Amino acid sequence: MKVNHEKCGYCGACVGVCNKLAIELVENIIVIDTEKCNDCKSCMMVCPLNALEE
Amino acid sequence: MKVNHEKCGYCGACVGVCNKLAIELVENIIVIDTEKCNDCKSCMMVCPLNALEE
Amino acid sequence: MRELINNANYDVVVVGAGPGGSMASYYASKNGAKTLLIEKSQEIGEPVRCAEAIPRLEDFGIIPDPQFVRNHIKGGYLIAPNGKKIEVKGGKTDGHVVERKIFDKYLAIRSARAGTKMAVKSRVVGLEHNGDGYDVIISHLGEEYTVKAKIVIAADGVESSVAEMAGLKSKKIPTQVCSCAEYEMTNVKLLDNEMMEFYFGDICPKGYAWIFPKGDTANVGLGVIDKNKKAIDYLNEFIEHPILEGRLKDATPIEFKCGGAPVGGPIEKTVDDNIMVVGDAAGQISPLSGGGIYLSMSCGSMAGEVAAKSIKNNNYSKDALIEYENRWKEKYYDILMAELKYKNVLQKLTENELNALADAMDEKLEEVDVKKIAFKAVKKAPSLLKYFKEII
Amino acid sequence: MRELINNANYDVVVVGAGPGGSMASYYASKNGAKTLLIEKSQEIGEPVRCAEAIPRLEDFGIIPDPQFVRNHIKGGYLIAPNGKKIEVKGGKTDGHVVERKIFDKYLAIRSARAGTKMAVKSRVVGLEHNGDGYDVIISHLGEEYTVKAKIVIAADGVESSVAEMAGLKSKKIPTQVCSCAEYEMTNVKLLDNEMMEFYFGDICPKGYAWIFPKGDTANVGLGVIDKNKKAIDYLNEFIEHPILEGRLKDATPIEFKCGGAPVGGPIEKTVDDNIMVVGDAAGQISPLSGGGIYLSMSCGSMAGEVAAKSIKNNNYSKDALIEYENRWKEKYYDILMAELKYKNVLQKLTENELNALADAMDEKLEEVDVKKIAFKAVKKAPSLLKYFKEII
Repeated sequence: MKVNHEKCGYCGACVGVCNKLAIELVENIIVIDTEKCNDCKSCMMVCPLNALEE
Repeated sequence: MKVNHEKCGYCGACVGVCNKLAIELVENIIVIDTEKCNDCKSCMMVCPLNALEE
Repeated sequence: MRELINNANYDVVVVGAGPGGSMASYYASKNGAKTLLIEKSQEIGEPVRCAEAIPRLEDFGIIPDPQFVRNHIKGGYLIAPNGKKIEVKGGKTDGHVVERKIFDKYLAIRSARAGTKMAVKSRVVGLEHNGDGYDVIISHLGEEYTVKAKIVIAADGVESSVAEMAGLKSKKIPTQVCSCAEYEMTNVKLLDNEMMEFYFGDICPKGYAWIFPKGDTANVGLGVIDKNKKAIDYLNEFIEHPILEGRLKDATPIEFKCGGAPVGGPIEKTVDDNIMVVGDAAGQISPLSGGGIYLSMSCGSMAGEVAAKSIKNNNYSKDALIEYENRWKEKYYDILMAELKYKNVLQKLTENELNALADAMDEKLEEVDVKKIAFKAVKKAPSLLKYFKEII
Repeated sequence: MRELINNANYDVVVVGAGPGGSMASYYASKNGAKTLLIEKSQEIGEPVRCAEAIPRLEDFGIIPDPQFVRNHIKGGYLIAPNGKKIEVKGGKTDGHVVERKIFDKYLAIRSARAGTKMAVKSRVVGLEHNGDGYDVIISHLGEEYTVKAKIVIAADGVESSVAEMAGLKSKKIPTQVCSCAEYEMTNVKLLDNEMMEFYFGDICPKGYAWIFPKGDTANVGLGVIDKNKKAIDYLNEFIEHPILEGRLKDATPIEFKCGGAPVGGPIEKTVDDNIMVVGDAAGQISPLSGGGIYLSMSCGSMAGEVAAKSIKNNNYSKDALIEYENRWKEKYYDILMAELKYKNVLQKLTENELNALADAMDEKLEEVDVKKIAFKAVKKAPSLLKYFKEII
């Protein structure tokens, strides 16, 4: 997964559903650790703004 | 030049001294267009937090 | 500031300066514990991710102050897809709409004045049990620091990373997280300047849309659970929806907010040796309304008190901290589980069924007694029985 | 919200919802122009980059409101490296310390209530002259939109990109930008709850450090011009400096702010066909104090009035808009240029010379008359003549 920062509202909803701890909200920037990510797409589902992309 | 987002306070001081228009503050994220940047280091000088690195 | 986090020792380290964290640190400090409150943003309360309504601040000994209170609220309208309005007033519906970024900041200042030290622009990146407590690894301006804590209180909101780092299961299931988007708008024509508006139906599947009066503005937003369409798209449709009868025609946005509300009920374990979990991270949020500020503040207060007591007794084991879990569960667990059940029923209803339910209800209610409503509804519209039999 | 920016036409498009932009759009709307105010952040006033002191709000017909006013200010202490304090009271030193994020939001709401439409989380990424005005290219949630404007008002602050896109030289010289860093702290022991404190000397080369009372908190910060050491490092030293006599010993940060103050004087050209520049972008900021809110609001008001007048007269050429430049220059140009001269002198003084200057000054001043002070100082310490001869 990756983040489109132009669409992101940095709310952290995606962080809350990532049980691989692959997403972090670094102050106002969503950062995804692609090593930890298992492409489960949970983050995509809860994003209010469609900011997460494959 | 590049930005260390962990150090950045996204104040835009660096944007204001870049007469190549190579730096943009995209909401809370400093983005540098390395094509336009001529490495003049003006941005480094005005940064209050040492967030700009070569 | 660095000396606050550079190899310092604390009794209690609270992670996250939202209402839950600030209340926890307030009571920990007030009762004598050496407390650090860590906030990753450089400004407390940023970004705002909330509809900003709070019931009965007075319960916490907090005087509604014009610096953060924007509107008094005396009730709400529940509005069915067919436009039928149910007016609810009194009791729990009484409260305020606040400016969250200032409210949160106020609570943090209140905690600091009680003795809490505070690290801002500081992010917890690791948690390591050291036998006697936790080493909390903090990133601040690109440098890593470590503080020692006898007790960690995880109040990091929907992100829920801190408790998970400590081995408690706090991450949420995506189908149990409401995606919210909201414009704060001015020039909104409200139904009533002191009443909240709640809209149900296909405009917002498995959630609801709201308009909350906020002084010179109004929060116009919604929370939805849907795999295919995004909250922002539902929101842009809602503000032009005929059910609003053009009341937003002249409105313009002033602010945009979004967020995820973990409405799946509380997590299983909220304490372990040297750690407690409060607020959204613990799922202490109404599954029905998505309201969480009151609960976070209440449970946060309990966690702070139990933390200080444990420090005094020199016992920070799970056995000591379980008092926190017992206390909050005694007060809120049954309510949360009942609301969870009601929510699951409500989410199944079609627009026709929602209309039938609304038509079965009185136009004015003093309080929402779900059992009574369900009973009356089934009497008028027996087809609803299949959903409500569990409730009745 | 998208329909506000999707191929829409406006008389006036203001870029940036700071105090300058919101005042400009307020007066443009109030005087009949169809106006759009564009703000790139999802929340107005974020991030805060300011020490938050404003003189005489009443000049703008704005009532100091508890939602944004945190402290009344009746003056300040200028503090020399040797600790000598000069008390300045009355006149321009009278004012308020505000909560900037709420003050800015208040001004934007005020403008919206006067008719301004507003696009938030919307960033100007291009400006193209179309013969009759500008095509303003806007990025919102990853999509590009274009609006047409007869007049663009560039109020994008220190970033100064919008005017530069239009061919006006608005970018700043780095040696003329003050790097600022600030903690908002609680539990600060102030000299006086209604007095600002200004510290000069090597603790903050070519700038100054400040402590501003802010109700339950205080803004503790500084602005510096230095190639070798960063504002944040100066700040961390300042809060432990002996000159503060331990008054910050129990203080804890609540918020962190930083920013760049363009103190090099106004830019050369602030108007061109179909465009005006206001506020920090135009260098409308005191070179001596770094204060810019009052100037931005005042010049922004003029720009808004001239914009509306030009729309009425159907003439948006440079010849029409030059009225704005004439008006603001008549009111502020000489003051700004004099302050620039004073600043350049002040920046050259060593700590010993600053001490000599302070010792030559009365301990209480009703207003800062630089010529009189310079004259007295040279009489007492003739070695200062080499700096002050230009001023006297």
